[in-house]
Amino acid sequence: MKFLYYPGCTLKNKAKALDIYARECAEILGFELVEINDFQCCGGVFTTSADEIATKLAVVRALKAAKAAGMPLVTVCSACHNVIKQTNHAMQTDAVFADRVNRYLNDGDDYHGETKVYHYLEVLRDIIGFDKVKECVKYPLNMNIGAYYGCLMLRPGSVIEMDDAENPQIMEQLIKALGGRPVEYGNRNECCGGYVTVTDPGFARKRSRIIYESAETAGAEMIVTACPLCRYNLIKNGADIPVKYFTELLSKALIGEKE
Amino acid sequence: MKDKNELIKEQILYQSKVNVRKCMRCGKCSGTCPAYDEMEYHPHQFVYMVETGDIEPLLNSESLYKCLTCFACVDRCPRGVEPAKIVEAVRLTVIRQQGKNKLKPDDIPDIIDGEIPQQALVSAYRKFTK
Amino acid sequence: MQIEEKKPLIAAFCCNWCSYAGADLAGNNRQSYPDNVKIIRVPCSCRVDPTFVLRAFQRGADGVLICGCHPGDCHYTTGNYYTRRRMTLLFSMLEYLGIEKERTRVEWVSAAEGAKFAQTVNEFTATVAALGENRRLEDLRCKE
Amino acid sequence: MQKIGVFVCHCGTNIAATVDVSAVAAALSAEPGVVFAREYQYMCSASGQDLIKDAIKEKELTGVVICSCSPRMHEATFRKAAASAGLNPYMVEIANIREQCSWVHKDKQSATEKAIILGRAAIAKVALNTPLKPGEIPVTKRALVIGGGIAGIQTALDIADAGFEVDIVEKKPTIGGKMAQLDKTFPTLDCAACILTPKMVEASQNEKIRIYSYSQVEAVGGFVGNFTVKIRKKARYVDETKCTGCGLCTEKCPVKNVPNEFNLGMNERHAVYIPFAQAVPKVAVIDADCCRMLKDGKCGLCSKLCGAGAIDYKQEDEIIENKYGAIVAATGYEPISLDKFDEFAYSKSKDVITSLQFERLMNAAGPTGGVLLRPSDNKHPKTIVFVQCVGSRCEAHAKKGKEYCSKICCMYTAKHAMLTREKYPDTDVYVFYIDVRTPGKNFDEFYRRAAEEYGVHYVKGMVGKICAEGDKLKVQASDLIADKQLHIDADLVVLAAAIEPDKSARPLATLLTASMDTNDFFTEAHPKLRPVESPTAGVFLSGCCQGPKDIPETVAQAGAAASKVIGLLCKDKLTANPCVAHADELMCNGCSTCENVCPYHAITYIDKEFKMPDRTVKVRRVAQVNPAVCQGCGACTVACPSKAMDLYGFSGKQIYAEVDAICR
Repeated sequence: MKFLYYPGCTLKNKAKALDIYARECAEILGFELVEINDFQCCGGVFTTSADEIATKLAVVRALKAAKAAGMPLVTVCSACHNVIKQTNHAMQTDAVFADRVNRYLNDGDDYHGETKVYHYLEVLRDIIGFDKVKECVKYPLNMNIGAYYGCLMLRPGSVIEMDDAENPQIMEQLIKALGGRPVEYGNRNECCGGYVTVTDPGFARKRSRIIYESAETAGAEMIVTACPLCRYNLIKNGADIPVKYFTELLSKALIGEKE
Repeated sequence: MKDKNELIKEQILYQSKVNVRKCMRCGKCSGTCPAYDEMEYHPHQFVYMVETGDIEPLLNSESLYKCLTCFACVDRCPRGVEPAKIVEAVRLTVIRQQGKNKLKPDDIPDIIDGEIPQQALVSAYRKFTK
Repeated sequence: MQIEEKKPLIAAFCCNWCSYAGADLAGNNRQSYPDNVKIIRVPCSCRVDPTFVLRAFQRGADGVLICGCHPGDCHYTTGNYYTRRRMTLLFSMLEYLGIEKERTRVEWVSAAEGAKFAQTVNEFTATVAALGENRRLEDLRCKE
Repeated sequence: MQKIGVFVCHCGTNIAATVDVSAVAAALSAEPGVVFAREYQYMCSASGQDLIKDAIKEKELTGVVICSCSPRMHEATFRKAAASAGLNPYMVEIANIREQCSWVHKDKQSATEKAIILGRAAIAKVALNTPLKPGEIPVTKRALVIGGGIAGIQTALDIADAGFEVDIVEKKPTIGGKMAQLDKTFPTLDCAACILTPKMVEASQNEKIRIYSYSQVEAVGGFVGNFTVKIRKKARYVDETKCTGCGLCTEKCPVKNVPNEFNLGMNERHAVYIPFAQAVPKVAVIDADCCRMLKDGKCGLCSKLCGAGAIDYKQEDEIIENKYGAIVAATGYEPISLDKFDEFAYSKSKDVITSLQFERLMNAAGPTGGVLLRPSDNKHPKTIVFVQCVGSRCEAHAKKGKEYCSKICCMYTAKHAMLTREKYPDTDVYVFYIDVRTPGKNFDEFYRRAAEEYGVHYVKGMVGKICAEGDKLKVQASDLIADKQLHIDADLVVLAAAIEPDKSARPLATLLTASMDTNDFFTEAHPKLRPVESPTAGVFLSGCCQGPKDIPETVAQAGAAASKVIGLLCKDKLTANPCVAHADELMCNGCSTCENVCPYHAITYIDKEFKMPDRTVKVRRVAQVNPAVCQGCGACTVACPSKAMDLYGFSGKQIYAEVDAICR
């Protein structure tokens, strides 16, 4: 199966690990990621204001590219995923917004949210199946791993619809499939401080500490995330255990550790 | 003639698409907010103050820049009020004015530490700058 | 006694359980409305046959109002749903015949909504009055 | 030849002040068919009625029109008067010239004109009236109560007390319902079992009451006075007549890890069990899903042990059919599922429990023997947080929760908080509330006592997030008065879950053709004036199936429902409403349209022989209305494509005549 792949700006740069491993593992698991031509940055956050049109056009272009290619759009980064899903939802449900966007782009092909958007994890769960993932594991992880969802991956729950926003299981299922022991801790779906780290690093430090301490108390030996910013915040603000991308984990279990 | 306050309120309600009258003042948004202790005005107060038209203090408050847009309040509100969208609309009211950008290009070099992901800068720019 | 025809002339069908009681309540509370409106009591709004509405227009009514219980509150459980569907069809046909859709209305009035009944009648009468007399279906052969 | 009499009422000055009554009488006397017209000060008074009666007799009237107040007021009065004078009561029509004329118009001239027009419409209608004879329906003198909680038990006891037979159908193996699970009751703090179990025993010993436990209503046919109900008595694999309730089997059964539903899963029971010590009937039941004998055919220990020989692995479900005159729905409530409230860590921590679970933890017969120990580690909780309105008062379209207030939570939470502080004074108790709602006798005093005398910390605000960390529950909440975010390390969290109608209520409503609101609570016939009757004749409502309510309210409503049932069963015959639909068999084309729109299933089709003009006999399918079931809504009359269906009392011709009179 082929997917149009939207890596996003960070994955081309600071979060290359997230990107490279995602591609390698897709090959092993039998699906193809076709990188989108000339993608533009999603903006990192979805602006909720009804009159913000221009900030969402880049994402609509990517969605339209997938529609034109006849493929679902897949993302790996939590932020891209959040922005793309929210924009797609707005194009589906908000006629005024969709109309304004379509007039703006004005390229003869109106878009109303026809593209199906997947997070890489959703592809693993809903299309490949965690059973298949489990079969491909060569190096079971055999450790206590705390999944960290943060906020972008789950909320707003009624729009993202990836998992139960208050009791998500998708990363725990992945960890199990990879031979690890998932550790559920209370703050796994709370915010790390996000972009506020730019303007108020002290506040981000407080938030991040709450998250990793919660994971460590619960017995996690490693934290796994899909968000470059979460990872940055947790590491920078003193996490005592490794913080990895889920694709790194996937690669470690399927391909093994590279030196 | 509507006074300036009323116009701002109208614009905030339009931008956020929030019906502030649905709020039943339970305070769950503020109970769940991770930025509570950093804020001078809290999510439930944003909703209430916009409803009553007491918006001036919000416009001048640092609280606008503490909201993480983590949507915990949006998902957990029993009345579907979506306080985060109100906070965002109030913030936009401020930063769309000339010279009111919270984050300025000159601030950036000090922030870059070699590790910070692009995502952080892009997001912060989008939230704090117009 | 010779009675001059009251114009506009409006016939109202009210269901016995909600709207007729609502009209009674408007009376109890002395909430006045124009005397152009005459009420015919029916057990349920779903007793209103489309031909009753046609007959009224044919005989010179300028507007027809049908009131029933709120959806979900019908004394007979589902009667007002029938009304809603039947009248939607009828009204669009009447509009096709040239009877403005403002001359017909279905309104849900509960037994507790006397004020709503009076308000509805006031609004409806004003709307119909503004449209002027209805001549479309008036069949002079049926008149004395 | 019509001889119509017209009677115009002054109603003191209520009508006469705005309507020129003599002008009305004069104008109407000139209408075709009118032979008599009079005005009088008070038509409804004895002398007013005499005036009508005398005129009927003297003028041999065939129809009567009374221009007066609303027919909803005095139609019955005037019909009775006409009947006593020998006129069919359905030959009376009322022109409403008070509520719909004199009271809403000010100008005397135009009000008088409108009154005349309304009078004409009534005259035109009455000229087409036909004498109607209400049918009579016999009444089966037995009532059915569906649900054996406090509502059902009380209703049954009250009906039996009046001398009527009554059956209780309860889906669980024992009656008692939710109240049997409660520890103490507010605001008096008397023990729930102490006041409930005597009633359960009384019900079981009353010779007028039959209890079908572990049973469900399967089908309902018939109508008021004559319901036929099929009851499925589920196999309990224990012969009720032989079992002595000794409990030996329930102790020795080797399957002992089944979650105990009576204690809400907080301890375990055996595959053969008696739900609780005071169960009625006190008879064991085998859980077929867990019993080894029933599953694999291996074991049979209970059968060997039972001295009474009551165990019967071959027992099957039994269908019982009974006739009833009245049915009472008393299906009760259920706390909502809290799966969607994991911001409170409900499915993550055993120590986040519902209020009903807390009742069991406090109860002497509960899983901890009445010692307050938290489920995870059986330790005494030192800090307890109660969260109110969990799933109540949510937005209508919210994906979780209910829009309404569950009504009982404020009070039981105050009770829990108070009892905790009384038994364990060293415990810190917090109650997070949005509003404390205590309208009830001695209710607010009770809540204030919890706060003032027992030192319960009432915090105005809502809990936003709970994380289970180590052996603590980290509670994050807002304190709106202090304008602070609170962080409390709690040992136990109790969620006041919203209540919703029992799941069995919706299918039951369909069987009963009783209406429900959007929340699946039964709708009452009138929200204020007929609160215990369903709009469906012969179906009555008791307890929480109609809306959230506490025990005293439930008992009051149970009594009210019983009195309505008794009122019905006292009658030997019921008078049916004669204004029902009827089909003209010659016009009917057998299309079934009417059958499909009828909400009461009052229309059936029969094959009927018709003699044709050529002397052949043709069998045609025609509609037949059961006048005892038809409620006279008229949906079928309008739906009928061949106009074969008409409604007595509101026939097409009569309404045309009214329209014509108004538009004349």
